[in-house]
Amino acid sequence: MPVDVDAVVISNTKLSDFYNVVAVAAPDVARQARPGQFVMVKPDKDYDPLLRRPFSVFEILRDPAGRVSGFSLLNKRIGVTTRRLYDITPGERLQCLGPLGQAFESPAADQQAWMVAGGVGLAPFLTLAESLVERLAATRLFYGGRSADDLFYLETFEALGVRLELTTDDGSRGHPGLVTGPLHRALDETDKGISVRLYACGPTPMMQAVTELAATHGRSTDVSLEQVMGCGLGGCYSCVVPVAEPGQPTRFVRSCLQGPVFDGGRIDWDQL
Amino acid sequence: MPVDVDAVVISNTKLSDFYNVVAVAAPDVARQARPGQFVMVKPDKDYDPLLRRPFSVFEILRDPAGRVSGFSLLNKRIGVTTRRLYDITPGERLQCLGPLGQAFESPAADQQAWMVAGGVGLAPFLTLAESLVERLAATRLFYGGRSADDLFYLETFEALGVRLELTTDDGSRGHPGLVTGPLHRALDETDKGISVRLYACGPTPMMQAVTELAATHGRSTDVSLEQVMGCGLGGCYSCVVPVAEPGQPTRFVRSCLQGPVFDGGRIDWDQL
Amino acid sequence: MSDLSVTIGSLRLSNPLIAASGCFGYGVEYADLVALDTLGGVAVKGLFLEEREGHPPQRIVETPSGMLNAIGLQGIGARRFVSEKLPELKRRGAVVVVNICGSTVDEYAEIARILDDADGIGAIELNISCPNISKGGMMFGCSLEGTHDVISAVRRVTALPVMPKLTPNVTDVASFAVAAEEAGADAVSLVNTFLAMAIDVETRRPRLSNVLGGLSGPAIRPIAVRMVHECHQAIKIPIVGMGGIMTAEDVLEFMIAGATAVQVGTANFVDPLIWDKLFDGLRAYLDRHGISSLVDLVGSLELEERTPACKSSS
Amino acid sequence: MSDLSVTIGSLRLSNPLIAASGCFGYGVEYADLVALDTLGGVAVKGLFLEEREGHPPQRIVETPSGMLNAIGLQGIGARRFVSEKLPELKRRGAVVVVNICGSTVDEYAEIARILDDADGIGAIELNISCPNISKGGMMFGCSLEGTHDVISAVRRVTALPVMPKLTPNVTDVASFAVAAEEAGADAVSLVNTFLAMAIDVETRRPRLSNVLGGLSGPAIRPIAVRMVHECHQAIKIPIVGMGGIMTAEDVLEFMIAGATAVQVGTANFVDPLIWDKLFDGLRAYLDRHGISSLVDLVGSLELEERTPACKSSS
Ligand SMILES: Cc1cc2nc3c(=O)[nH]c(=O)nc-3n(C[C@H](O)[C@H](O)[C@H](O)COP(=O)(O)OP(=O)(O)OC[C@H]3O[C@@H](n4cnc5c(N)ncnc54)[C@H](O)[C@@H]3O)c2cc1C
Ligand SMILES: Cc1cc2nc3c(=O)[nH]c(=O)nc-3n(C[C@H](O)[C@H](O)[C@H](O)COP(=O)(O)OP(=O)(O)OC[C@H]3O[C@@H](n4cnc5c(N)ncnc54)[C@H](O)[C@@H]3O)c2cc1C
Ligand SMILES: Cc1cc2nc3c(=O)[nH]c(=O)nc-3n(C[C@H](O)[C@H](O)[C@H](O)COP(=O)(O)O)c2cc1C
Ligand SMILES: Cc1cc2nc3c(=O)[nH]c(=O)nc-3n(C[C@H](O)[C@H](O)[C@H](O)COP(=O)(O)O)c2cc1C
Ligand code: FES
Ligand code: FES
Repeated sequence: MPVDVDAVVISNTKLSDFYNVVAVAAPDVARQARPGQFVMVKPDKDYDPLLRRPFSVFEILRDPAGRVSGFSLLNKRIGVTTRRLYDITPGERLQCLGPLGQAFESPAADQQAWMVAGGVGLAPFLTLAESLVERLAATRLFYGGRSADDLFYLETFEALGVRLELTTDDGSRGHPGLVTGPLHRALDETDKGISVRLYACGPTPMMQAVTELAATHGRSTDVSLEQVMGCGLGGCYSCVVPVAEPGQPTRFVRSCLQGPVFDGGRIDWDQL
Repeated sequence: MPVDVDAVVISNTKLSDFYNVVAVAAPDVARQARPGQFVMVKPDKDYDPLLRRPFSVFEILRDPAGRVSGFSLLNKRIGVTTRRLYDITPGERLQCLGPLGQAFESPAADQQAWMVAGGVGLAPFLTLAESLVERLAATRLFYGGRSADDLFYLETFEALGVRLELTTDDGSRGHPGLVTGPLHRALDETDKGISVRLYACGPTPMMQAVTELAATHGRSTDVSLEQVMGCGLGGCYSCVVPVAEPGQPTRFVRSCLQGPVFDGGRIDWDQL
Repeated sequence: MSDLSVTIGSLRLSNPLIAASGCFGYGVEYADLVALDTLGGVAVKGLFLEEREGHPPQRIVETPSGMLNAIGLQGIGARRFVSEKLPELKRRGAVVVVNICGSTVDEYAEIARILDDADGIGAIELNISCPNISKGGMMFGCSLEGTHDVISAVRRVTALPVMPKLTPNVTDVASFAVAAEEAGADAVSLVNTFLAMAIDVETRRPRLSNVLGGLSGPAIRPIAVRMVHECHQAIKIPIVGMGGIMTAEDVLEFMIAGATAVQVGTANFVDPLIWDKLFDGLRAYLDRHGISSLVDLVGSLELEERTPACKSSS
Repeated sequence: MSDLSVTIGSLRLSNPLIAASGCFGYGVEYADLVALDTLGGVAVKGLFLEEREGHPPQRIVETPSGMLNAIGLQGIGARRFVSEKLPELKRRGAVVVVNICGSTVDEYAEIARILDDADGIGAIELNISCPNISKGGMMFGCSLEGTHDVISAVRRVTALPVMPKLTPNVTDVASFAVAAEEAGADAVSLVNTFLAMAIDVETRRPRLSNVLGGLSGPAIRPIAVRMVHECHQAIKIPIVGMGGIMTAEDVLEFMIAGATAVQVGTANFVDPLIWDKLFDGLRAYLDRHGISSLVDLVGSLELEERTPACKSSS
């Protein structure tokens, strides 16, 4: 059950001029969080800004004794709240409501798991990778950023045994171009007999491209969508996503309750 | 001419659970400030709270070489902005527009100067005391607070040669009761031939009482009024004070331009 | 212990705090987080007779101390609500206020009939003020005749307390409160959201897919309080006030202005656990002021005489 | 260099930024701090024919992202303005917009005659929308006939550009814009403040001595933008938009919605040196978007088709 905690900020680690990681002491949220779930956060109690904002649970933190002590967010500065989170200092408090939403479904025992991340879309994949590795699934991360400076936590994923395929827009690291490049190649090269489950998170056009590319190879993709969310609890109907079940008309489905993870093949991308 | 500076907070000295002193690096404001003038401040750039708040210039700060380096505010925590100022940390910024308003008029060469302060009404009197002492005027401070813990900067005033008369509501320091008690006695005891100029700042009923008491002794009082102020520059007409010049009807006069210091005998206290 | 209970028509509420329609789903979404039976009531999301998909995203945008919404009354329709959601709400002990919306007077009446037949409904709130749909909604709430017609049609078909929800997008809201009272309403609720818009200056496009949306949140509170005050001077039936309530002090402001109960909408998004804080704040206030019953505060504003500047409608 | 100039009737402004009436004194108060000739214009505090003392304090109260004011149009009257303030404004090169208010149609006309005789006035803004006075002001602005009568009476006596200032406290602001256009106005300005109130719950008294006041500031911006958009669809004469402008982006939002110029009120209290920041922001936007003339943005909102939900007045 989600809880709401006024969590103390433990650390703020700047990764670049736009990205940082905020760690908070919120064991009651962290203990329940499963990969793909999110929290609704609010840094200040005042009315500017007014509403909370959704963030993926990035890392589960543990104390030296191994007990869950909190979690962290991977934050990308794009507006008011994310700027505030970029500048937040240890000791300040962050109101955190969660965990919320549907988690990623785990791959079947014999399935490979391929994660496809664009930019801050990396956020839900660290906890997913950990859970996959626990289950001994063969995992790969296709991860694209603007430049070499925009790719983070590579060692962490490598240490987990995740095979990395990196791309950058400017070619400063990994393959130049979009993340769909190496993904395309990998899909082509992978024997149809090997079962693969794809997970994608990033800009909407990228998730659509991944879904469609995977579909042409007969593979399905779980996407984690970033809709604007007013409440995170199913109360406001702001976060809807157009979902079309086979043979049915498109329905607006609340992403905070039935998502943020959806079968990409069911999303009516043109209406998103 | 008033200036608007985004001043760095140099220090925040807590005096009690309600009072503190905030020092800011704003030499351009401080250099121009005369006793009784105020600044309009805003700690945060956001809209909550939206408007600036008026504060007296408490101390003029100087660097080791004796150059004016900034000023301080004596802050009493009563609402949103004053709470924020109570908690402000060095390095943060405080938007300061000033100096604004009319300063206290100096006493004549042979006049004694008596300052009457209630609570945070002490704020305009430290700079006034300094200027009076420079002019070698005989000065007294009648200063009332709730309790001994609520009386501040006594040594500073004493070091300036100001004669103190303290009162507390609970009798824990100085005379028990209101500041008008010792003031009454002093007025009674002072030879009519000695010219005295009174200055009062504090709660409105106290300023009214001081004005009326002084008037019965044939003495006039300059009061520094604390009207709610929207702009501090004469733009909004929010800060008006009912002033009645002899033989004329009461007029609403802008306190930010023609005050905050007024001749107490001209104030229509019932309409305030 | 201080008494927080209030009465709206024949409906007794244990306290005046109602979750506002459209801001609390069908209530069931919150059942794990909030003990629904502790609330004064739960106003569920606006229902048409049939299912509706609502507007495409983007459906909300934050504005200074407020938010715009243009949800477009997505919902499961009155019948499915009665069969799928109402039983759980009943089981949880919620006092259910069903907010309904129609494109025609007959549709309002038809829904009211369905609700009247159902079991476990506390009151019907007539949404004649939704700014986010092109037919119905505010169309009725912006005309005195429309207001009267909808209310009397519903009044005829149900014995449940009927509470029209007034729009603030009119010149003289009190005249609509009077029309509601005359048409047989048991109470009025106000305000719905203010018609508003926001533009993305980089793309020069509206931020909401629907272009226009409704402004809610603390930004509108001073206008909403004024409207409650005006209605309180004009009618005898109870008023359910809302618009930007975030704290117990805000609840008290509405009650002192004349509201018998209040609804809490946007605040619930900011803090879904707000309810206990509001209860505590109300009790602390009553204790501090030595007041034993909260209802004693209703309309207790102390006024010197004054004539309002503009009450004439266009 | 990008061109910021705009035209309101026969009045050419070097840029669209006008200090809003009541938020900039008579302009002269700011002359040392702001180079008045750099502003598009200075709308001075609302003037009646005679001097007025206004309401007793407390006259303002802060609310979420906004403020209420009930100044009550304290002022020196039209004649003293012309003799005591206008000469300095002229000397400083200000484009002067004189905001006037009357208790009767004749009073408006009488003031307009005085201003027409004076030298150095750029335009007359008719305040038919002040919520803070019991006679005049919003009384006219809440009635289509009143609006029409005031404007045509003033139109008859002056050749100066005439710009009625519309109240947002009506059901259908566009119908008032149409009435203004038909009555011969050269432009309309909107919005004035929203009628509102705030209560001190500890004392149970209104926070303003006048009970009711007008809400301004960023809180109202989304409603004001919507109203400008509606008026832009209804009339051909230029619109001067306002309500909560705090940043260059806000200026652009109003212009894209349909305003040819804007006024800045409450923001001026928060930051009296706001003007240069707004100019810089506007220029940066034009450069970034490769637009050479700011006027090209007026009404440039890109819309898919949509029917507004409620335009019928009561
Ligand atoms: C389930 C979920 C998980 C998320 N996880 C993360 C995460 O781990 N790390 C992270 O940095 N971000 C994450 N996001 C996105 C994050 O919520 C937004 O970046 C944040 O809400 C922006 O808030 P702000 O106050 O900084 O921006 P605002 O000031 O509110 O907006 C700035 C600009 O960005 C636009 N904008 C705001 N939110 C979105 C959005 N969701 N999609 C597209 N445009 C938007 C606004 O329209 C505006 O133009 C997640 C979103 C969802 C729904
Ligand atoms: C010229 C001048 C000089 C001042 N100098 C100082 C100073 O040196 N130190 C200092 O601590 N304060 C000073 N004040 C008072 C100070 O401006 C207020 O305490 C401050 O504005 C309160 O802001 P806030 O946001 O904390 O309170 P808010 O949250 O705005 O208000 C809290 C409560 O206090 C009430 N309130 C707010 N301002 C006033 C006021 N001016 N008078 C009466 N009630 C009020 C409000 O109505 C509300 O009920 C001065 C005021 C003036 C006009
Ligand atoms: C997202 C959202 C959806 C809403 N949906 C409805 C609705 O379906 N029916 C209705 O009568 N009011 C609806 N409202 C209006 C609220 O019930 C309430 O009147 C308004 O938001 C003002 O209260 P607040 O400021 O506390 O939110 C909605 C408001 C919001 C923010
Ligand atoms: C303190 C104050 C006084 C005002 N006085 C007047 C006035 O005299 N005449 C007028 O037409 N509008 C007056 N207004 C309204 C403003 O000109 C403007 O229409 C309104 O404040 C909205 O703009 P803003 O949000 O930028 O302040 C006043 C507003 C304020 C805040
Ligand atoms: S965010 Fe409110 S319903 Fe999903
Ligand atoms: S504070 Fe605005 S006129 Fe004095």
